[in-house]
Amino acid sequence: MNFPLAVDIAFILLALFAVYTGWRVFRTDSMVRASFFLLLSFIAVGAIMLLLSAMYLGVAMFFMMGVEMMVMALFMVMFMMNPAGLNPMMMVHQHRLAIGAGIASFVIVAAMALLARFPHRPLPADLQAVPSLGNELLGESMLIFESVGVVLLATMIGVVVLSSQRGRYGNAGEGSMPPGLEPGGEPAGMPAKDDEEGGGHHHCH
Amino acid sequence: MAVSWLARLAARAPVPVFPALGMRGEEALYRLALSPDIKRVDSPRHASLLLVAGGVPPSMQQALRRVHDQLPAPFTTLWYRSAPLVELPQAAVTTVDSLDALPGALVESHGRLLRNTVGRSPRLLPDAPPHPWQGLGDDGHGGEGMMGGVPYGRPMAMPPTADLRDGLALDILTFRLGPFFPLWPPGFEAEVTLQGDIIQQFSVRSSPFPRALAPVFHEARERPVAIAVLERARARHHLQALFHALHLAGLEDLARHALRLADTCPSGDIVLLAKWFTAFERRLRRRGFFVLHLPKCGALRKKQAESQGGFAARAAGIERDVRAEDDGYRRLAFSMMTQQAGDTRARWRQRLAEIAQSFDLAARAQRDDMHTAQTDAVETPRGAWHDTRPKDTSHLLEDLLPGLEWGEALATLASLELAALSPWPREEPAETPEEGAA
Amino acid sequence: MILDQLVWPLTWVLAALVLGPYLLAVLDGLVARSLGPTRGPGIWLAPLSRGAWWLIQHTNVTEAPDGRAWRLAPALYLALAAGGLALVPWSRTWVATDIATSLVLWGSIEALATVVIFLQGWSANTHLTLVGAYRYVALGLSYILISMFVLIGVALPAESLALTQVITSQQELWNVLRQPLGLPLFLIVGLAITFRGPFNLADSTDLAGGTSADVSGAQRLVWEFARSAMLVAFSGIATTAFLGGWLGPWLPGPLWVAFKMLAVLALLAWLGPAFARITPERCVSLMWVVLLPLAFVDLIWAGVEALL
Amino acid sequence: MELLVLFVILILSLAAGLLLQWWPGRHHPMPTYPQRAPFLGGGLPDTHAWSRFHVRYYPMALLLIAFEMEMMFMYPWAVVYVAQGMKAVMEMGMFLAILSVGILYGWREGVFRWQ
Amino acid sequence: MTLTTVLLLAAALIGIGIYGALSQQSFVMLMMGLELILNGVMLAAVGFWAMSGAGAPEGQLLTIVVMAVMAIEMAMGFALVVAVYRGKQADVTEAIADLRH
Repeated sequence: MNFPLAVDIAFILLALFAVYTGWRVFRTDSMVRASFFLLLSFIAVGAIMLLLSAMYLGVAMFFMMGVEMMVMALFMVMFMMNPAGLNPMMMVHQHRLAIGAGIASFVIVAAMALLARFPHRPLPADLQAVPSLGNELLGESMLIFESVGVVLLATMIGVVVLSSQRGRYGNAGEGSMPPGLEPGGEPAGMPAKDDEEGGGHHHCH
Repeated sequence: MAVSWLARLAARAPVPVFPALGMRGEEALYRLALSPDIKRVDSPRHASLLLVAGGVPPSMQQALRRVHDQLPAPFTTLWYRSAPLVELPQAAVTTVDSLDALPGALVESHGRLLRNTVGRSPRLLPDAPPHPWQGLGDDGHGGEGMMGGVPYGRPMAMPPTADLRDGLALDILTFRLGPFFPLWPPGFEAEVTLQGDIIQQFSVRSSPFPRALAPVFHEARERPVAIAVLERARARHHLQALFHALHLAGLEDLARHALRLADTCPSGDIVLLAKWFTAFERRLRRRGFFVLHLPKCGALRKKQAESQGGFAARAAGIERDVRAEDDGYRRLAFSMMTQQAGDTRARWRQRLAEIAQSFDLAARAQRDDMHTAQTDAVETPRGAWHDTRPKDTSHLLEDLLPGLEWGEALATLASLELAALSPWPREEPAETPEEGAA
Repeated sequence: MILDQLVWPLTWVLAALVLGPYLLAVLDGLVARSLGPTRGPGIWLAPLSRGAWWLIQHTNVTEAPDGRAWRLAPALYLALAAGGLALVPWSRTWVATDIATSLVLWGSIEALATVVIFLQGWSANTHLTLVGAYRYVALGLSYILISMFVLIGVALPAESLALTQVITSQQELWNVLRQPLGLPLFLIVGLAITFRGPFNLADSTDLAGGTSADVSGAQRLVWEFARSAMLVAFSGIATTAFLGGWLGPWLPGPLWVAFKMLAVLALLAWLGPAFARITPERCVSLMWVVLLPLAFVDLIWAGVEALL
Repeated sequence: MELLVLFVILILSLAAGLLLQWWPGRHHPMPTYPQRAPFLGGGLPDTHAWSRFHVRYYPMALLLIAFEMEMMFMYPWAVVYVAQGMKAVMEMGMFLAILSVGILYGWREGVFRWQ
Repeated sequence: MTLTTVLLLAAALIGIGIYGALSQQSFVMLMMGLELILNGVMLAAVGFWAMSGAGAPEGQLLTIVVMAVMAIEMAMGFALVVAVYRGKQADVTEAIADLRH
């Protein structure tokens, strides 16, 4: 970074923005706004990471959080009463305790930051952040990738098992049907079945 | 002045017109679609002109006022064979009675609107929220509790009911759509309940306006008519229906092409027409009308298909066609075509096949100057017309559409012809069908 | 220094941001003319006169919109498009934003575009726009993976996530030939990110304009402009990733980039209206079950090719 | 410096987008309530459109998050792919196999259908 | 921009996150609080990596793992919400607690 002053200004602005949007998450009635305020907070933090020369992590923050907060917004709207905040609402409990805990944790972490002495060891000038991360990930034994792969598969299956309807509600029979002999074809070896709930309603393939 | 050059520039753009179709307003729509100066838009928000084509019954005038008020300023109105709303000032009203003058009048109105020499249409309805409300909360909300009250003048979405598909019961949205929704048959109005984008309930509130057919179908009930003329009229009817479906599918150029074919139908060289149509159909398939767009759903049940009649019944495998009983057609070796699936895709396959068949029949009938033999029944594009005209069957939708995704539902609707048959033939202004025009 | 590193890149990126969508509109006009008769003010003036009409028309407001988000959405979409354009290298030295992970940054722009398009439809608080918004998210969440796999494919031989490196790695052979599946898949992403043609799930006819159904006037102008600008930015990335960017004989690099971008734009302008709109359900299945495995194949191909 | 340029470009285009929307309409009056009603072809809604919208592809959205996570690991992998050689190839094979299993499983369970 | 200021920002984010996670009744809002906490943690990790760790790859690794944890938490959390809602049509944390008893 050749312009320390510009970096400082950018950092201060982004930091204020991150804190403000983070705070607004819990102060807005609209769930969509809340999700996207959180996204803005993440983006600001990602930008700060870029300033800290974590080129990959900062950008990864953008695309990971862009998708995650989009999905977050979908689910928030799906499952919250009054999702757009058309009526004012305050859905909190143990409010004072929460404020206290929030302030306390801030003070503790801040005190640690202010009081502790950390060694000053800046990034080496020739460090290539992304390849070093890649090499570290692959490592000697590919342990990380192996475990990530397993966790990933578990997540995928868990998500599908939990969220799809698994044959409990008539139409859910779709979920337990064998796939077609050809893509989009009729399920193999299954008789045509009527669904109880849907009456005469049809599903398209 | 800065605005004036902007206005002059804007006046040269294709005119964005929102057509509100009344009774027998379709011709105006077809004319607009083929006019290169006009851009027909689907939402009044995108239009500078409100074109009211055809008569609007008194029961729909309030809806017309609502659509009228939804055009953003500046805009003006144009009335084609329709009586303007009485409260509109004369300056903001242009009436046109001739189809040929319509595109010109629209362009003219648009230009004058931008030059400020025509009255801008005023608002007709009182400026009040749909429900009286007062802001209560910090941001001017008006609700009570979580879900009560009428914040900003409307109630909150309905509490959950059962869901047709996956058993997650979330909020439903109920609204009345029509009668000027551009993707519905003119005059059709329905109350739709959505959960997500799946239709949960569908109830018809007003049937579509009766559809007028070419005079030849009416003549066929009185005396033998030339089969060539009859089949040309049939093909034309289906091609015009295809225009709507292709517009819905986003294939604008093919939609216009279908209309141009339809316009050539009454008098064009039948052999050429058949050839053009084959090429057109091939393009239709190649460009994904079936594979990408048409859903394999909206299948009619046996009984529904029977009550619906016509191509929809034949698409569901019911072999019923009055033409098969007519001696004139028999001599042409008319053979009935059917499809089995009975769904939206099958209906369009059937219709396209019937158009091709119509061209084929017309070509052969024209060569030998064949006439129909029976007059007590005629197969209209809408179905068999025996003693009574085919009736309105839009109530079918109440059973057909629930459970369908929005786009699938609209494609299904576009594949059906539900309106009753009008007792009066449609006027054929300029072109009189000439036999043997080839 | 400031002039060199700040003002000059700004100038050319903003010039591309203004000129690109205009040229795309002209190309669209040409495609429309080839498909049927059009009249009006002529191919060069038509986009301007359309824009002038949008400036004159009043901007619509709905009953209880999320006003700020609604106005922000088109502007943010434009900003994302501009960000995408800033990543495009015009020559070895003409790169506005040359960071080590510009390829990933483009991926994030795609992800954030979904958010912005959703916001546009959601904020109006009207029924048809809402359905359009949700429908687009189904598409947006599907195409992003394809795009990422395809772009990782071009990063393999480059051994870098920087777009400039991606171009230098194409010195011998452009990626469009080296990874034949890449560009076709990526073009689909381009149609999807700007919801054109078969992937117009957001602003579709069956919703009377979808997310734009209740938008008029200047807001619509910005929206449509941003949509075109995004396609221009996309064509820049496609040029960089697959068509060798500035590489080419005789002409200076930036001209090559401009020509290649125009070629990609023309291809997309022609592809867009050529196909019927796909139904949302079929679209999601197509993306995940057909195109995503194809993207896997592309990645494997790229991987094997890079090691050979 | 590159980031500064990007930042300035983003801000400028954002500002231009907002200005372009605000400037022409700064003197326009607030539209009337009937104009502001949602366009429904002349019909009226019962309620606000904002609701607990039943997203029909929610399992797909969740599956995507899992995939997305995996993409995050793949970008750094792509950079060292050629350098690492065989090991990276094996890694890619494993990941793609897992993803394919995930897609197949999801497809079998009807995840990509409209629920 | 020093390590201290970065950590202060992280502390603020963590504080807000803890407030949110504790105060919000609804399960999904609670998840937002958690995400905000993790946001602060990631920032702190990157700060250490850049300014105190001399670019040791573990710093980046930690961040990326936290991000993955976040994604898994979210995916599983929402899947759980769907499952619970389907069973009980409720979304508040209390309801989930009830189910466990």
